[in-house]
Amino acid sequence: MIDKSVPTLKEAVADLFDGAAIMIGGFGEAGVPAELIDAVVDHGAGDLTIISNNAGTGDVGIAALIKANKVRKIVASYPRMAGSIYFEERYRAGELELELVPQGNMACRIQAAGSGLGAVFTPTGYGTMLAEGKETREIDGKHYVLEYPIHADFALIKAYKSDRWGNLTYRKAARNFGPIMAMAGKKTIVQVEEIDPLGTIDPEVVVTPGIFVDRVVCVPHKTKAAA
Amino acid sequence: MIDKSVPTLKEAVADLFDGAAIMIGGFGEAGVPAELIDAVVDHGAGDLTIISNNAGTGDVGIAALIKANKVRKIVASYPRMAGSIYFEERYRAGELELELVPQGNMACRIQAAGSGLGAVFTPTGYGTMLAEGKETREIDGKHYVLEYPIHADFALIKAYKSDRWGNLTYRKAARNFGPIMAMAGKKTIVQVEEIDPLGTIDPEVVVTPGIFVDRVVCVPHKTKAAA
Amino acid sequence: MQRMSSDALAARVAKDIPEGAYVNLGIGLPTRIANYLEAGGDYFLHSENGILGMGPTPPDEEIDWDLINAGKQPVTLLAGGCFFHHGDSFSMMRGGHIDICVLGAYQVSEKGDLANWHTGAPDAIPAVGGAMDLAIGAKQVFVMMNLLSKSGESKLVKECTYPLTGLACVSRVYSDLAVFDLGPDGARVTEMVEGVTLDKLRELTGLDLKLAD
Amino acid sequence: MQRMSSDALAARVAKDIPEGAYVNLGIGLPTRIANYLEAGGDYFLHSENGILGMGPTPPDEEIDWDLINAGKQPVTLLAGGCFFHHGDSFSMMRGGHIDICVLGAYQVSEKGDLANWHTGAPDAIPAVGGAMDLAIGAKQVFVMMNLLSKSGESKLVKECTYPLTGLACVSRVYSDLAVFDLGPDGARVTEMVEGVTLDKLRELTGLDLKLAD
Repeated sequence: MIDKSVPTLKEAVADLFDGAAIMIGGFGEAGVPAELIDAVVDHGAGDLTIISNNAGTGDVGIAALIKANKVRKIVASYPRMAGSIYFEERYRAGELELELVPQGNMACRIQAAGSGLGAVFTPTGYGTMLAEGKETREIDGKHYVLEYPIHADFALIKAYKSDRWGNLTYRKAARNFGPIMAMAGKKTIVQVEEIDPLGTIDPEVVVTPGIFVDRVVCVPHKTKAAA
Repeated sequence: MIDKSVPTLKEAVADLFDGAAIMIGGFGEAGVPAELIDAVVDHGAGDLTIISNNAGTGDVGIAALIKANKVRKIVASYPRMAGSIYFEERYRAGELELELVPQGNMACRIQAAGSGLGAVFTPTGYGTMLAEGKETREIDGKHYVLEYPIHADFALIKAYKSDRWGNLTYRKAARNFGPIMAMAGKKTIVQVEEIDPLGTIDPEVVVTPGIFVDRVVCVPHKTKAAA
Repeated sequence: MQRMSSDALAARVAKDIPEGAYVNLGIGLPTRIANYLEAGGDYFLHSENGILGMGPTPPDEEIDWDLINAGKQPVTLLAGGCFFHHGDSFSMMRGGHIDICVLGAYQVSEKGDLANWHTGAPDAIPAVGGAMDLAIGAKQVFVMMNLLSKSGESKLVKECTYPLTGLACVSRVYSDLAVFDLGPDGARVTEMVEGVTLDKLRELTGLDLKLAD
Repeated sequence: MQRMSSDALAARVAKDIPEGAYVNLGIGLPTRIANYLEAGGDYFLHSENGILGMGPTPPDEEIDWDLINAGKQPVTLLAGGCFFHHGDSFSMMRGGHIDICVLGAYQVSEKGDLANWHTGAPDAIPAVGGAMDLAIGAKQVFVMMNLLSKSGESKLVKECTYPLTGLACVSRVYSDLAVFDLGPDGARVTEMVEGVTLDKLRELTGLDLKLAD
């Protein structure tokens, strides 16, 4: 019997290692696997490359990783949000490398990694400083930039429901980067609100098939106060 | 009020034209929009390029289009099935051009068209006769072939349920090429078994968002005798 | 010379958005356009974080932090709306499926180049988000802005001096003083606020503006 | 010299598929392997037309023509199975998510080149299906075949003469006479059917075969 669920957050991230590249899902706070990130902080692995749309705010999540000096490089489209103090501080001090990627190129480079493509010609960013030094090509009268896959050793994502085979559904706009990062991570680790018996998730509504999922840990939903 | 449903198959395909490139969904017989293809035959447009995994069998579907001499070119991965007599006949007579594409390259070229990518480097087919004359590149020690998007003037697909905004769900393995062709067709025309009131399809389970759908026509399910 | 208020400008842009359009309204002022779309009409608002059919801001007690827009503000979903992942969402943009995108700008060139993501300040921490994807993907990209910056310089320019977001991507600028169609031949004025003249606009922008036919 | 039957060969391949593996069984003989996977174990069968968790053939009265495998035969879905579109399905293959793929072959070279889609006959109507995607995508590609063709020629060869499906993609060949590991240094024999010798295999194949360590 295959059961991808693990009982604790600690076990879920046990095989992280120094120097790992880690994708972290979420857009703003929706879909951020907050408890898994806490477990990464507790684990203590350092010299990390973090691939995530945002770079965290305040003292929690990715910001806590940065504060603890565990992050060498960030690949993001929008690292700077109100309250991204630790990111700003380390970046200005030259202690944190930033690869700034247009959000849609980030999405399609993650998809290229998950889909086994070697590179893609995308129109986004052509003629801008984010394409400087990159190969370009005119195809059918339109200009494109060659972009390479973003691979990761781990993908940490938050979903809604799972079963023991790792089939996932998501909740509203918390879906965002989850499904594509699940496909791109060499190991994909998921926190879910519920783990349901096999066969109770309708096969038509599975968003991420279990083939893309290595480990699932249940973190029940906490009601969040309105900001 | 926007209502993408049209009352008849004839109206659904009214704007086809000679020389059009048409994607047709389906794998084997699952997901083949049979009644829409009949409507294409009735419409009479010719000199067509058909992009479809198979080339039809017997006297129906794509085979009927070929029999009626309406097809100039087929883009397919597996045109030859038992009973593909008209395809074989016209192909051998040199009256039908065939572009043979590995099935996964067909899928990712259709996705590239729907996603606005200019070209992709795919590993499939490298070193084979289906990559002859194509640009290749070694990336991180692996060999890739450069493949271009497959665009289409129309995509004809079969789905299960729709609403008046064109949101679609599919049924089992009849999903196959439907969602990706819907994204690639300049005009996407869908036959569905039911058109349900807006809001009755759970927003989490929509497989093809209505943005990819131009017209929907209801063709109730006929019970099919086992073959 | 009377300037249009932001709300009047939002209402003006809304007039050019037909029912049935798939529309992405950029973060900031453009989101206000939603308030002026014809009541009862079917308009499809897209948010790049994976929503089609976005509805208005919910009352406080119905806020769901899993249902936010690209500006990270709580929104609602209309009946007939749906969710999808970031890959599909940006395919909608890059693939030309969005009819109209309305963005703010630091500068727009008369040929339609857009600068709206980076002030060019050497110590600025860069953040681009979906700006470049939105700029190049929609069938039509509209910019909504005040014609002059706070310091009085024209934001409609011959060539952008700020870092570019996209090349030749903006088709129309709705400003507080006039509406401009942009293209390879430069900017053409299609509407002016009462009291504004072509000469005045030429003076303010320093451009060889023409009236649209 | 005793040859393994197709069923015995299917059972032999099944022994090397661990529980929990994501497996694509090619059209034809390889589909028979499913019958020999350990009963009660969780094996994930993938079908490139958009199914994971494929179950056995249904009884006639439960046939659903919307639920077919890549060979267009009716199948069932296990509890925990799911459906997805062709894009995602081939991403599973091309992206290296399938652990094992078992294919038939016309020829396999000692370095692992595969020829299984085209006989090379000049008047043949070509059809490739998913063969090339399967050949290059899975973590391990196994070939299951009789060692000799009907006319008695070895199908394990120095260089394929039939049109290739993929280069250096096959890691192991399960044949009716022996099992071979393939790689840049050529083919190594890991198992032989009773009564078969290394010399006999060398004679049949014309290859400088070695025994595995």
